[in-house]
Amino acid sequence: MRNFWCLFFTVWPIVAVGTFVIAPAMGWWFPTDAYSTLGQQIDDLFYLILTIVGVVFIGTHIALGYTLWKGSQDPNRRSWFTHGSHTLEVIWTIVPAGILLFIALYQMDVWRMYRVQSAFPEDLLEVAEVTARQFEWRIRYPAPGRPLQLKPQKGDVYAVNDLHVPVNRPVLIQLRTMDVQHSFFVPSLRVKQDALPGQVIPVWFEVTKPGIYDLTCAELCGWGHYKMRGRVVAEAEEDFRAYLQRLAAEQAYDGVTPIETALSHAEKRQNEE
Amino acid sequence: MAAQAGAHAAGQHGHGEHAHELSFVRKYIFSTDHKVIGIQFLITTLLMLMVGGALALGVRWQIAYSWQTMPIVGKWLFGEQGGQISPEFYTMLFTMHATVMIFLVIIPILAGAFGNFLIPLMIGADDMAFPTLNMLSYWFMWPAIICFGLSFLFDGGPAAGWTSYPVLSAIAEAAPGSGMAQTMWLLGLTFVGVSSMMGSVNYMTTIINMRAPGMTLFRMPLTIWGMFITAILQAFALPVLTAAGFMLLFDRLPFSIHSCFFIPNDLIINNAEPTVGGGQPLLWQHLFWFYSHPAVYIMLLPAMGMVSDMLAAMVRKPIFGYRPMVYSMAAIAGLGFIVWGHHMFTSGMNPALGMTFMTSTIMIALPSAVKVFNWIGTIWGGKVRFNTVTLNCIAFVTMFIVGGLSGIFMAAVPVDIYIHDTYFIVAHFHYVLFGATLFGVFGAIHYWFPKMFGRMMNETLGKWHFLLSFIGFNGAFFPMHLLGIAGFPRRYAEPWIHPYLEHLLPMNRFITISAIVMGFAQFLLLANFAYSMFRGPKVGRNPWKANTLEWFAPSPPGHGNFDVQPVVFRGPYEYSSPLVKDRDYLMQTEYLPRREERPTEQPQPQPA
Amino acid sequence: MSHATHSTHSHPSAVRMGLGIPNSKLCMWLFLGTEIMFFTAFIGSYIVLRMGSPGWPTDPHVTHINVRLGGLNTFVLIFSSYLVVVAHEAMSKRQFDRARRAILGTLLAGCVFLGIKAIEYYGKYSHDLLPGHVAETPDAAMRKAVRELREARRAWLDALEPGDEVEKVRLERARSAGSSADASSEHALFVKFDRAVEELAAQVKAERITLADVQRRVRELKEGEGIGEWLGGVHEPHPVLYGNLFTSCYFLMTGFHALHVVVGMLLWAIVLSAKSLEGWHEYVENSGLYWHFVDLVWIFLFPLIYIV
Amino acid sequence: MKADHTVEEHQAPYGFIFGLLCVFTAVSWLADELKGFGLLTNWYVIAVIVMAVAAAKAMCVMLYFMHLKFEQNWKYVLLAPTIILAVGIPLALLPDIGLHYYVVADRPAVAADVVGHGEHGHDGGADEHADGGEDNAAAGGVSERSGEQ
Ligand code: HEA
Ligand code: HEA
Ligand code: CUA
Ligand SMILES: [Cu+2]
Repeated sequence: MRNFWCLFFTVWPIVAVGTFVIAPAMGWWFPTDAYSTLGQQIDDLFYLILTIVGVVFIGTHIALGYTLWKGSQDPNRRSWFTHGSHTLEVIWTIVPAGILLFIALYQMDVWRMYRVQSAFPEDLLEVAEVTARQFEWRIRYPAPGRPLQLKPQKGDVYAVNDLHVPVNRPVLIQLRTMDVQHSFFVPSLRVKQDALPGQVIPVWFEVTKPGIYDLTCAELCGWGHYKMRGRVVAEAEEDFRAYLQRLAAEQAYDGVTPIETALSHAEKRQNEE
Repeated sequence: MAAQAGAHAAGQHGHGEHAHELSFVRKYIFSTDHKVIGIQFLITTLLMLMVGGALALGVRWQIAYSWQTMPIVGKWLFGEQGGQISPEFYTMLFTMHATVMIFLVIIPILAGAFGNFLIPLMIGADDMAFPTLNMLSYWFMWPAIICFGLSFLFDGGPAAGWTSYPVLSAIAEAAPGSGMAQTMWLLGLTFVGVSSMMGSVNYMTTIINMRAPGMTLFRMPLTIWGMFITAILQAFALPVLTAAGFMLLFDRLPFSIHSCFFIPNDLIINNAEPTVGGGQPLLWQHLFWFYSHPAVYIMLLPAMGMVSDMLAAMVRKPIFGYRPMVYSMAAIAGLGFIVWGHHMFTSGMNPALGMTFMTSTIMIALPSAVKVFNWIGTIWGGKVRFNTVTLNCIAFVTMFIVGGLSGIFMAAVPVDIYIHDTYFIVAHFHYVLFGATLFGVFGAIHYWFPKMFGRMMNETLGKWHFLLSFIGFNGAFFPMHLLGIAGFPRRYAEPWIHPYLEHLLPMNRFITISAIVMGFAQFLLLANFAYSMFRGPKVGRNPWKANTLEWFAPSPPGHGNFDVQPVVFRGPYEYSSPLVKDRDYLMQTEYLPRREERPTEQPQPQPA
Repeated sequence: MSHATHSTHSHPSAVRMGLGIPNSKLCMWLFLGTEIMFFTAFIGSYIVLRMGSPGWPTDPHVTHINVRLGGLNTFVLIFSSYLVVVAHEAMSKRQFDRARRAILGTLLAGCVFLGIKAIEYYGKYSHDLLPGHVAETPDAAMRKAVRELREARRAWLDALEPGDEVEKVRLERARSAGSSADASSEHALFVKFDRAVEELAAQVKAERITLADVQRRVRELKEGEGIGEWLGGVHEPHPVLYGNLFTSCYFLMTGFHALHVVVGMLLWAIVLSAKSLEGWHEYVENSGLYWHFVDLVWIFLFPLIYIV
Repeated sequence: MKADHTVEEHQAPYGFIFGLLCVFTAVSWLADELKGFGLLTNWYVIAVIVMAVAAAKAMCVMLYFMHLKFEQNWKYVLLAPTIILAVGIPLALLPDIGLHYYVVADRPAVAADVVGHGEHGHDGGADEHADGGEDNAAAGGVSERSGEQ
């Protein structure tokens, strides 16, 4: 019986580690690679921590398994009478302290780039204001060629659950909410930020690969929390421009001029400017 | 002394004279005896564990088999909705699941049940300092249970998660149907707060002032240290939550008069009039986590203490590094007060705060590391017997390592940006809450059962319970790490509308089945408990041959605990001491005529 | 067994490790520690909410905060605290009558404190400075005035034309009765009022009127003979920017403090109801600690709310 | 037990302390009155004076009325962490609640200059109320002092 239990406590960590090893191959891993610059750094950090933690996990479990196995061998032995070891205590305080301090300091930079406004990239493009509400994402782009203003302006272009951003350049969205808390979560980009009632929070990211990414809500916001589904479309800058133009034209549709004509007029006007 | 204090507090009614002729009600229901109160707490919380577990199974069912009729109970519970769970109901399920588990199971089972039962016994006191207050602290749990129970009755149920973030929880329109339920929930929270408060000041007074002669602070068993530090955490952190709870309650007042601490201006909720307020929702998060982070250690430290005691007794070896164990507990408690912001990394808090909180959070792994290594050190060179108690204690250690290590991912802010509010978090806290604490509690139930009822629990049943729980538990919660990494958000009633999650459905079915296994394993525990209470083999005072004072009292101890006032001569962990050759334990109360030599390490054989 | 129990219980002389202060006092101090945290949460929230708010009403004419009353209350509480130490001292010297008198004084001081508090609360109430009721912008204030006037009209109408018909019908009836009656009749007054209300409402709706005008008109209506007595629930509109947050904090803090005063008074009432104060020394000391704490909280609330 | 021995406890000069407390109260009241006469107008000075006075009063009450002066060392063990936490909470809340790192979306304008908090001003977030601002000030909604906070 005692061997069974020794085995039991040895096998489970092996299964656990094994699960992690095969997980990527089974598709139980990140939804996609990180398609944003910061996302890649987050992933690197994740793998670093995974390695450290994996070593600690395996190490502690080897120690545990070994002591269990040794301890259960001879039922008639008398236990080792000791109240501990000062040296050991010092060692196993200092070593983890070093590791932990390293982890803590190592990641500061990513966090700073992510959140500290003064560390944001210089050439940020403010694409849109995203306003969450129960249970959808409302998007307000500035009129083509105009900068984004905090207050809605005439000519602003609106969309719902569909955020287009240019790829390969840092973009900024102003995140806010009309009602309760929500959280803007794009798994493939590793972006997450709560929308805080009463405040406008700038979120920046730089998508590195064109594509359509899921946008979900990651903060409980009521019964429909799960269905607050949107998408982020990352496309080449021209495509993004064209999309905005088109949207603007559609919204300015007067019921008479065909959209295509209106679009070309708009383009002409912009070229003239 | 207890009698005196009690008499002073309660006025002048006599005490003690009627000790032997108490009526049934006074003896078993409104008893002021700490042991009875402890057992009342234990049984209540075990039943609540079933309630919370049943709710969890509801949660699991909905995720794995969204909108399908639950077998057996579905038709009966949700007849009107065609057997389906509604999304509101799902929100209520996990909210109440967490509420029940945290406020009615883990906290009261540790502090209420074991704290009550063990503190006076282990420090050699007759009873708590204030027996009446103690009784009240149990009975104040009932209004809480009733309030929480009532919140089921109001249609939607509380709908803001156990964290109940405003504005969702502050404005009734935000979650239609949850109006009264959320208010009831807050009232319930206030009552558990009052109950814990009464308990914690009582425990502190008892531990500070009522120790048996010779029981210096550093001769106290680690269980008592755990309870003591927990009580301190409780005393400092809980009032803040209670205060915040009142503020939220006033924000929710259904009349036109209501405050607006957490309600900003100009929110348009559910097409109602824009709000007029000027309050700040982030304030709640700060105040809530100022309590709830220390609270997670409230849910852990007593278990850590109990596991230390059990492990030492089971491997017949002094605890490795007693003082470091105490200091690390104190450090966890101290650091625990300055890390709350790690729950709010993505909440829109000031990034400078984020950095501070991240550093302190990562540093809290340090005392935890000391504890883990000391537990392994305790087993090292010990004589291991795999009985139910040992098994559960080892499970505690390994599960705590897993849960703690996953905490490191989240403590790293950038990584937390991605995994916040995903199932990675769910995995983390179930590992520490169920994996660590609850396995510790299972061990403690088996270990102290003989003291409570004078009978042993059944070993075979105990081992089966352990085996099924352990396998079911890991089957259910280990894959959740992977779910989290896959970006699977928590609190989703139906995740499957998101295409990027679809391939995870089979894994979720597996989790649900594991959870059902684990759930039904708990029946073994209840059965074992009930059976052994009446049929278990009778035992003497010290069935485990342990050192601490409770084993010096009769099993079960009578009113007043000790037939002979214990006097303490040494620390609690003198197992396998060279001072006594014929046995491997040396009780704290034993007086050795020869002057004790300072135990030295040299003469002993090195571990095998 | 039970005999042994009995003996341990009735001989509390067993030596204990501990601090050497009575359990009850230790417990009271620990409890006060938790109370400090409780009020810290309130006071801390108040401080940061106030700092985080772009503005805060501090003008006493607007907030109806009365520093003199607050100062008086501070004095009353300090005085009661003094009486408590006198009582405690007297208890130590076994001068029970003196102690009883001092405790009675404390209790009375508590009553005075609550009385003054009630006056202050009434001041707030009479200006409708209640959380959730305060209009923050001139617009909101004007709309609120109209709303209140309409409510007053409804009440009056109910008295004039009781019945369960729809309000509109009754209103018509009252109007026609009023126009035909002589100018001093109740109905005529009502019609006068009704016209004023409707006119005001229309102007407010069309944003053709300033706040000062609305204030003036409401004042006139309230002073108007025969009409004024119906307008008890109508307040002259005074927008208080951030008034809701302010009143929320004000009532929260002073309310919980007052609650603590009430609890303290109950503690004193229990002593006074005892036949003899023999053996109440510890009780008086601990209740005293509590009472001083309540005083202490007020010592901080007073400058924070009333002065700063 | 101990209770019996407290008879010959230290007789603190209660009357004197009481007098002192009254004087302190008068001082903070005076600070406010002077403000009324336009003598003491700096908000910070008043705040510092009255809070210092409050702290002094608190010390008097705790040391003498609550006998802390005569207690043993446990008083430090109990009170030090409490006070640290009590001071710590507001300080920790300050960066998020007392100041805002992010733009505040929907503040009615008091007056544009009032709102600024450090680098993040009030970004025209409430145009619709902008003209109401003057009226407010006129109606005494916000006194001139609030600008300095
Ligand atoms: C008993 C309960 C308990 C315990 C003990 C812990 C312990 C820890 N927790 Fe956990 N936590 C919860 C219960 C608990 N937690 C709950 C309930 C939530 C979610 C609440 C909700 O949102 O609903 C949560 C959420 C939570 C978050 C927020 C996640 C999010 O929402 O985004 C974070 C972030 O930092 C965190 C971190 C930690 C850390 C660092 C520890 C540390 O204390 C762990 C320390 C232990 C170890 C690290 C293991 C042992 C050490 C070694 C073997 C040494 C070597 C290690 C290294 C060198 C790395 N926890
Ligand atoms: C101590 C705390 C504790 C414990 C023990 C548990 C135990 C379990 N928890 Fe819980 N859980 C939390 C605390 C806890 N949980 C918290 C704090 C949350 C966060 C909530 C929030 O987001 O607000 C949470 C959330 C949570 C979720 C996430 C929901 C979501 O975000 O959408 C899930 C999902 O799988 C889950 C599952 C489980 C399961 C399967 C168990 C199992 O271990 C349960 C095992 C079952 C039993 C022990 C009882 C057995 C009883 C029976 C078998 C009776 C059967 C009777 C009938 C079916 C009628 N929990
Ligand atoms: Cu929006 Cu969740
Ligand atoms: Cu935490």
